[in-house]
Amino acid sequence: MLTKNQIAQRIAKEVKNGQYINLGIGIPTLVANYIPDHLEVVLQSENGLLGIGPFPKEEDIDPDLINAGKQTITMVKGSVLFNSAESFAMIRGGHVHLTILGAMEVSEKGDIANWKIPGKMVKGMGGAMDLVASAENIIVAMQHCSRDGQSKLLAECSLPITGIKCVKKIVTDLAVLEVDPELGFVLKERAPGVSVEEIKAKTAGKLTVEGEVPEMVFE
Amino acid sequence: MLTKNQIAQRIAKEVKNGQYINLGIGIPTLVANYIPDHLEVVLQSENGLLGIGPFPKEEDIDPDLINAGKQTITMVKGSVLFNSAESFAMIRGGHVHLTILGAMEVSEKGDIANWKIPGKMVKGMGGAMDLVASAENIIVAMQHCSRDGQSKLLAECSLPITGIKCVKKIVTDLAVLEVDPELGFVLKERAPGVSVEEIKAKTAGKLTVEGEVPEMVFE
Amino acid sequence: MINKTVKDATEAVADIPSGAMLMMGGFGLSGIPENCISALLKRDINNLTIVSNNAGVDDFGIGLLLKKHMVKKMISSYVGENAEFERQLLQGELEVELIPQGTLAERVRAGGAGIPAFFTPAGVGTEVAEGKETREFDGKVYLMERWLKADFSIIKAWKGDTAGNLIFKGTARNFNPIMAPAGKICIAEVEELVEAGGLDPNEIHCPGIYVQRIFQGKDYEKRIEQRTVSN
Amino acid sequence: MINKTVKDATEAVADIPSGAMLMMGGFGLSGIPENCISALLKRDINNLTIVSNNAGVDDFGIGLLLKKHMVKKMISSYVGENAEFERQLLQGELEVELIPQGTLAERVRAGGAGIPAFFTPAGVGTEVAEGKETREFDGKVYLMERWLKADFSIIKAWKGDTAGNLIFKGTARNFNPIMAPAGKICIAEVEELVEAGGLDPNEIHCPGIYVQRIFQGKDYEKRIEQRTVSN
Repeated sequence: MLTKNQIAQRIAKEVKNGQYINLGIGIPTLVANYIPDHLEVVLQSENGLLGIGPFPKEEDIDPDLINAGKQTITMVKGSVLFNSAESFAMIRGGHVHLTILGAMEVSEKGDIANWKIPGKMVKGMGGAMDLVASAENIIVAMQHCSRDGQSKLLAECSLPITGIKCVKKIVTDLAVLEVDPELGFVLKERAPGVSVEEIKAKTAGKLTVEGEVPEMVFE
Repeated sequence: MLTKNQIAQRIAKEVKNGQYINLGIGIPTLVANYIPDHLEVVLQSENGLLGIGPFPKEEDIDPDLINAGKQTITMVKGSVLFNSAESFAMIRGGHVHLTILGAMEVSEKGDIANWKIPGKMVKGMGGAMDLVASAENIIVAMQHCSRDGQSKLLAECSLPITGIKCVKKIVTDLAVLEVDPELGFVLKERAPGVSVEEIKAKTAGKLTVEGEVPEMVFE
Repeated sequence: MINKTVKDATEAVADIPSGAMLMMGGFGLSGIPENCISALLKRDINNLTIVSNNAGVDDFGIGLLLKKHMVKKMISSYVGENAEFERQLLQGELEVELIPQGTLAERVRAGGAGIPAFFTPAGVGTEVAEGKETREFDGKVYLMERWLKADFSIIKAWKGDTAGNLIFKGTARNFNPIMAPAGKICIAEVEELVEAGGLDPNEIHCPGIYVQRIFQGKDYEKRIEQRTVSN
Repeated sequence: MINKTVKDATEAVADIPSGAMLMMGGFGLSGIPENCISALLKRDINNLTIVSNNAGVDDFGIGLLLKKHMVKKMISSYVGENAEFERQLLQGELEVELIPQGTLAERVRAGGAGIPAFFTPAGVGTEVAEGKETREFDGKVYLMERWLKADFSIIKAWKGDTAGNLIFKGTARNFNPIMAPAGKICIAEVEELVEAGGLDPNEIHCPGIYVQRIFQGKDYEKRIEQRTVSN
């Protein structure tokens, strides 16, 4: 089983040179730590910045410079600032190539649920609905099962959904899966030491296994 | 009968303190010369400037600073530059209080025709359709009759129209008229030496004359 | 040039009535109109509807207005960590309307730009789409969303001039410039107010035509929600 | 930071095919991509559709492309004084689609912003409305207009950096920044190209994410259409 950092590390392999990327809160934020130095990519913060840098040193903290998670940040060379309408014009217009975000549930059609649990206080969808409706490539970082062992990869989402038919790839603690309109979840890689049988058992939605499924390799 | 400069001078009396104003090409441009110094107004140029200043001195000409008539201009203190989408957001959103423009014909309902003559080369409507559909107050500067003596204040426009039910006031070489949905053209003032009878004779659309019609006064 | 200056926050918000629809700039606690919020707290008004991406925290920002029960309804994309907000919501003392952040930004932009409705893909197939018209363009389904306007928009900038032109700093820009034209009256508080002509016309983020009142604020706290540092 | 630099105009426009849909920035002759127009003139392509507010003059700007019969269709708001343009139009050699300037700007903006359609009051009741859906919102009638996108948008800025960030000068800004995101490929020529980091992130008018190719142009003529002076 992968740790959260290993999930992030595996997702980082999906990043291509020259991409503009939006990273959600949680595991997706960790992906930034694993993007190889030779790749030139730009991270977008939907509150109005392209070119997120590392967290600031104590003496460089600026309350007027935060990311979408409200954390203090810095800018890199070539950064640009803009307003919220421009930021989502960028997202909606398909200019951000890759969105990586967390999920509570994903369906075999690629629907995603990650914003609301009935009966619990609803905090809001923030920019998630815009992001999943717009990006050409959406990768989800999530745990394969809930704490009580229920699969989160379902035939249909049971929770209120954030977007339909949008998730292209899922990296969980157990596996890498692609979403295909016909084949459902297509198993591409197994976490080290995790069997195809275990993944089958823990995937409630339609799972397609084609040929040998390789184990993930971490350098 | 008023000269073009007198038409402009009369229209300038309609300008109120604190207004943002768009002046069309031709007589409307001349209005700027007659706005009293004690009024603070801002002139918008729809190609992307608020705060048009006078024409530049020869040595200050900047090809990157023109008005919507493509004339070289200057800026005043407090000017601001913006792109074309922002400029028309400003116009469409009703932030420009007053639009003054020329017309070929105006109807008694306030329709305006000023962009196209069938059979002649069509140059385009530029920003006129956006302006007349948006501004809360639209004043037209025009000649009362065509060169061959035909009235240009009609029951219905004969030319392709630029906008419907939008003109609030008209200043011609003969008269000042308001447009009322019920009363049609309402005669408010006569040019010096011009009789009500002459204006009646030269207005083809419905004309309403209420009580004494004063002569315009020029200081 | 038209002068938009008012004395201070007290004068700027003096005529906001109970029941008013307000837009307030800021993302989290960054770029919020701190002076106007303080001045509003001293007014005896309530039943406000507030459009703001977030709802502040318990003891800062819009959270202070909530605590004083001045707010009837929040229109936001994310209401975050705010215990009093949650209590009022569960007690039925407060209404909340949640809108995808990009849709919120575009509805505000449309309100200022004279666009009564537009189509967006955000929220298609979700409960956000309930009761809304959907329509297919070029093979993709979109929702129709309406413009959003307010009686007052209350925003905060870094620098401003007496003509109302504004420059923002960093990510404190966020919703501030787009809310300016969406309010019938826009009140802008700035850290530094200069004479008209004191800002480069080419560097202005929000044209003064959208701003009706401007003043130089004071004592900015600029509270940080998530102080994160690297070593 | 991603580097968008290409060598020159020749390289930048090398793959534009016949029949392509192009957007070209500028208002009149102000802010037009002079270097790219020169490079296009050397290409053996035709049947172009060009979206541009104006069509240049007989011997400068887009007028040069018209003269070489490279253009099949112009989509503009005002085609001004251009004798060759008029001749081709009357001979049926050229199509022209005239669009209200604000609608043109908003359609371009919508194309870049992922908004497939929106409503505007401009053109209601006129021949511009023919064949278009009209709809009443809050008692006023509006037309539905569609987004406008292009294969290539070709724009001109004052300063740019290698990441594609752009700053414009004066009213030469006009349609340039809004066309950038509406083209699948945006080519930007700039008077001065600096390294990423050489521009203030707070002063950029067009974010580099919208620009795929950038180069420093040369020999700008910046012809003036109406040289007007005061005494």
